[in-house]
Amino acid sequence: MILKLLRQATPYWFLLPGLFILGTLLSVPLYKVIEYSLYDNVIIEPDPTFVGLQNYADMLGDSGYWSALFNTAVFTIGSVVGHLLVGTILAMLVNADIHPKARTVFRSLLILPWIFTAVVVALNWQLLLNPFGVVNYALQSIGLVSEPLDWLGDPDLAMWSLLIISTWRGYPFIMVSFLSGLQSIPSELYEAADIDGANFFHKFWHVTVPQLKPVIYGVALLDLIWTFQLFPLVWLTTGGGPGRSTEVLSTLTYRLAFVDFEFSRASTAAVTILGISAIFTMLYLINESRNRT
Amino acid sequence: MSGQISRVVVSPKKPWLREATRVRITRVSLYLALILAVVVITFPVLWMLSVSFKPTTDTFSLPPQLIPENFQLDGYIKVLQNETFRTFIINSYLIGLAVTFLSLIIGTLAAFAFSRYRFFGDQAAKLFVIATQMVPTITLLIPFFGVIVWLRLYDTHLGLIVTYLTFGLPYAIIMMNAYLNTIPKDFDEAAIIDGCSPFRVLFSVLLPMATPGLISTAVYTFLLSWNEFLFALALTRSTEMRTVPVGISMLVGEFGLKWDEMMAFSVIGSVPVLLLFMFVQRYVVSGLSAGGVKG
Amino acid sequence: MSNIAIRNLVKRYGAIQVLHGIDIDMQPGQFTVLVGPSGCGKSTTLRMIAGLESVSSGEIIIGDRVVNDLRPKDRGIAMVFQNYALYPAKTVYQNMAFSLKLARVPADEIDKRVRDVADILELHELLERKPGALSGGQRQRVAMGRAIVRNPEVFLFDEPLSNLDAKLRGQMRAEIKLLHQRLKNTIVYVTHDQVEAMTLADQIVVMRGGVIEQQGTPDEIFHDPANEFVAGFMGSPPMNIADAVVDKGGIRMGESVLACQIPSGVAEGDSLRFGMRPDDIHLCDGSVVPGVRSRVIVDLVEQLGTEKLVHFKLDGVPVIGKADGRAVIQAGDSVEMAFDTEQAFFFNPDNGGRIR
Amino acid sequence: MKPKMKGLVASVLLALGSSQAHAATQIEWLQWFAAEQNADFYDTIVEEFEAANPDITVKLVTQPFGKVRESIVTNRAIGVGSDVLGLNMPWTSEFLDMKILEPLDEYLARDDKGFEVDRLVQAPIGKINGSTWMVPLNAFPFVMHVNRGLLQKAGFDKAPENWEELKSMAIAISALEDGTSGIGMPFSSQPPANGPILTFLPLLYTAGGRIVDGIEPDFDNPDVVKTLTFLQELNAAGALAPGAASRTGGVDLEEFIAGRTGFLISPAVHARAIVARNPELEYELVRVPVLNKEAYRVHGWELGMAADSKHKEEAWKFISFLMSGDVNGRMAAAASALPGNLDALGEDSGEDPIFTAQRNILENDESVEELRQAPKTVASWSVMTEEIQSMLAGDQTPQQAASRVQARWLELLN
Repeated sequence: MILKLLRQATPYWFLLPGLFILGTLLSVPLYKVIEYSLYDNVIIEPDPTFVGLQNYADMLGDSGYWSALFNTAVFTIGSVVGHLLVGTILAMLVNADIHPKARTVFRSLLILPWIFTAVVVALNWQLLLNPFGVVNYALQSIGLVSEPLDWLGDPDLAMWSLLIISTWRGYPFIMVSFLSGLQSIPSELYEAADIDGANFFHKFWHVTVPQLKPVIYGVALLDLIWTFQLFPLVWLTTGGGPGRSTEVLSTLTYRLAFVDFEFSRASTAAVTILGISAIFTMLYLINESRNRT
Repeated sequence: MSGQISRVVVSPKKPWLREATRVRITRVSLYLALILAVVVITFPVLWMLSVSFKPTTDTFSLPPQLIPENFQLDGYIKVLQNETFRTFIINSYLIGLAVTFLSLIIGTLAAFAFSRYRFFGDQAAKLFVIATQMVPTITLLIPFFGVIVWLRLYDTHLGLIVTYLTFGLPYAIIMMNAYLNTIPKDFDEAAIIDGCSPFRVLFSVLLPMATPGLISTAVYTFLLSWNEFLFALALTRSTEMRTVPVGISMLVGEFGLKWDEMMAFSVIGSVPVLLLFMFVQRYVVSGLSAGGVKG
Repeated sequence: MSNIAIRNLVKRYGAIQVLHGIDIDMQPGQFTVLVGPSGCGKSTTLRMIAGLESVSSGEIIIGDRVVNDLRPKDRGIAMVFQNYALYPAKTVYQNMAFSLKLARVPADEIDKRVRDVADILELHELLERKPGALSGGQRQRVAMGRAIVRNPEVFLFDEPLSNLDAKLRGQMRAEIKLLHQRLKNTIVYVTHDQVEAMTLADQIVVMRGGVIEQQGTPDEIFHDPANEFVAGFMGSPPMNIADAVVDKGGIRMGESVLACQIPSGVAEGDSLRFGMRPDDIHLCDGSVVPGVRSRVIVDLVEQLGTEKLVHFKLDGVPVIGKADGRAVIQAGDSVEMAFDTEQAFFFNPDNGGRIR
Repeated sequence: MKPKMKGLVASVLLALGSSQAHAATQIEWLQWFAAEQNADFYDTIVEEFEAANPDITVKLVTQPFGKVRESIVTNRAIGVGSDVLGLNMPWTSEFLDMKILEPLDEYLARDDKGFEVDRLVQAPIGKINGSTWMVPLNAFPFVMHVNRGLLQKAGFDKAPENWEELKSMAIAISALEDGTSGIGMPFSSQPPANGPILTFLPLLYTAGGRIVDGIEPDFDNPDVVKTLTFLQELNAAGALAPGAASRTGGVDLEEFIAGRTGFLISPAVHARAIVARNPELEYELVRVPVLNKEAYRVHGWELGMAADSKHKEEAWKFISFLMSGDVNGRMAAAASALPGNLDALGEDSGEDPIFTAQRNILENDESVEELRQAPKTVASWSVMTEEIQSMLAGDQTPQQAASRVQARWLELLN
């Protein structure tokens, strides 16, 4: 009987180290953030006042919040689609049957966007996209544009520029994850598809995607959650501007916390990010458990 | 026989190219696509390299120079001669490798539990793991900082290691869980019959098959700690404890930016990462490559 | 070598019960085959013996120990899987040596045993290869070798031949039988193929829906089935079974009446199920054939070589009979078939039970 | 020796030492100054101080400029704040609201300090809420840097002295060739998004305008509107470098150094970088062109003390040391700035026209610093940036921009 109980405890032992680390270090901060959102003047005052849901009411009445939410949706969906699209295509390409040395070189070169810290990425793109930068110079030389475009300063272009930068920066993560996933697909499936007369796209849709599904869902979920609150890249590239045209929830949160020193309102915004992310996650878990049974 | 089965008629169309030619064309177009992708994608990196090799004045010259006219190594010399920068690079690698190693072990253990066992609270545990990623780190910074100080880990390498562990673990768990799920349970059972403890099943039998998953997790966790700036700055105060991103940010001053040094520093710091990746990616090959099971 | 006893074994997954209390006895050295359609609980039973599934209630005894709470490695068993489950990263040698290494057997002993087994299975050429470089039959042999090196009390086989082609399957079947004669271990073998069951088993356990339908020697199972299910499941082509009504001096199906010995306990006018194996329905082609004759129109003839299967209808009911391989017969012929009703079986139409 | 080893050895020595002698008190100095210049110089200064005060050790905590403001707040909240703080004047009113700073009046009244209070640059020590909160480590006036080469090409032989001249010359320079512009206006939202205080405020002050009345925002006044209108005219006339809405202060400086803009309004400290990095530039430093008042915005690096410091005496000793004539002079020189302690200002030999020009401005013009009292300063200049972007994009008039800034600034205060 004791043996049996011990054996039933097995999975908990395996989980213990991970949950212990996450639990000790993050459960208090997570709780604190939620608590802060119910108070006024936290951090800056020793005795903050409890205000209940007032911060939430204020935030929901703030048009700045809603426009940030809208921008976040655009940025997140655009980025995740970009990451998935470019990441998948490149994962397929570098997984193709080419010379192994060439494959190593291609794979390594294609993760380059990932290995530089966000400050450098942001500053470098500012140089590239500057009105006198090399991108405008190239576009003018080949006659695509007549006047230099202010990629990061024109409200109509800034979000698109940001999406390009975000895609550039984020696809290697997807590529590397999928590259690993692709290895678990038995080659027989492709052979069978070949015999059935499938072309490249058929094979992609009917073999690769279904087989990769567990990896795709997990990775896409995390990418979604991270992009949803992606901060350094946006903040360091456009700072939410021009105006507030690229202001997303994470930059709004930062602005509230460290520009305005309104930690309560920042926490409130953060909790809404938590809530929305939790919905994505629930959907993922429901889908996962449905697939399992 | 009652009904008539309609036959799929495959028209014996004559292939317009010989098979060998077709294969060659596919291969060439594959290479062309890859080269095109690499050129487009690495262009910004080339520009960084270019900036690192020229005086800052030329960075802003018109027309832009991709190939430096006044080629110089000043940035590199300054960075290499700077003892502090070397400390930053060593710290970054130490912390990155420690985080990678620990995430792989701890993350894989948890992933194994999620992948191979149904137990009370498994969905809740998974939700918690992912939930830790849902709050913007900026807002977590202050309370997290408090916890680190309380644990007496402020201004230590260990403090940064556990910090990045908390950021990296969820991906490690999710990725390894998904990867382990692709390995048939027959292997576990065979190993159990062979006398493996669950621990042994995981480490001797499943992990060798999961190398690709391990590598993408390793790459992710390493780069996470390699690139992180916010906590690296907040949780350390001594120069000896700091990492490359903090060092780079120091070059962004109140009154200007040391472009050549910054780019040189980024390049120097990143070259070993690239070599490391080149080395490990050879193992991103099919772990299940035929033979383990008959599908 | 151990006996295995299973006592009132029950398996539940939540509210769903998949094994409803089964009892099996296996003698030391006996070759027992669990057979039945998919979902009958045979694999679950095997996996419970192996310790891969927990026991909901009941007992499993190997030797003289109740093994319910023992870990698989402590049960003195070895198992061969349907998918072989060879460790792809290890060589054949390492695959076979793995369990011994885990049991801390000294290295020279391991080497000796692996090489001995490799000799038995003719694997020595392949020892340094990885599973990816083996053919299907070779993988199957390595999987068996991995089990044999452990020299277990009990071998468990989970549909080991189902992934092989027909020819290889026949060959491996013989190898397993020879191996058993040589090693004399107790074997529990799960299959859905009744030919494997008949050829390999000392004892067959026929299962359906989580209960045992019949347990006995192949002869008993084939010639004295306990019920309609067992009768229908064992034998190829399957037994012809149809609804019938007891008539004077025989049974009546539709308009046709077959004279036969009516079992005691049924009265004229009772409904029952009437069954005859194709082997007992034979073409009348001049030679002396026992049985009641009936003229039928042939629907289809299947040439098997030494014999032919003759498909026809008896008052609308499809029936399979047999003819000699050299008999001249084709679809559309009107022929006389002889029904050896001495060999007929009668079943209760309500519960399928045998009426003797 | 590797730095790590050095640290280890040092801490072992420290441990040995402390077991024998009495433990030295450690104070921390959080600043960004050491990141701006050669960090070794700051180590030397600290070593000098420790040699003179063996019972005190100073730990330099260096952060990039962009992070210091939030670190001061964060560290204080966690209870790991530093004792001596490097300060930027615009942060003052926020820090006072949070009670981060220690009033310095009592310390300044003592006799044992190494400097005279009335010889300090006065703006930073002006009282707020009845106290002095910081002392000036150094000071730099905002000036205009001029590319004389471009100016001559455009047909002018002297730098602009008033707005009209600035405008016509900037237009002429922009018209010269592709890629040259009259003047840059760095109004990027990218942090710190402080373009308005770099360029707009210095111009406003020469019109005699202000943006704060006492401690209240006062942005929608006629002087502000006049100055905004001037920016809009420059923009409409094509005198501005393109891409103002994405132009950062850094790019503004670099393009000037690269010889692509005629004028740059920025702190005088940039002079050294400009001359050093592009010696071929025909460079001149002048006062910001004047509308009707010769005034300049003064900026600098300040020092303050944390209210929750446990070692205030030691901290003050260190501040006093940094402010003393000799040390202060060397520190100012290292930062290419003017010293906060005017006793450290050497004689003008007249050999360096850049220095002479700065000194001239410092001595003759009115210095203005109003960001110390301005409430929610950092958030307010983000608002200014956004509204000026919108004005330059043609979406609103200068009057509308001024009113919007005023309204949003007041909103921030609630």
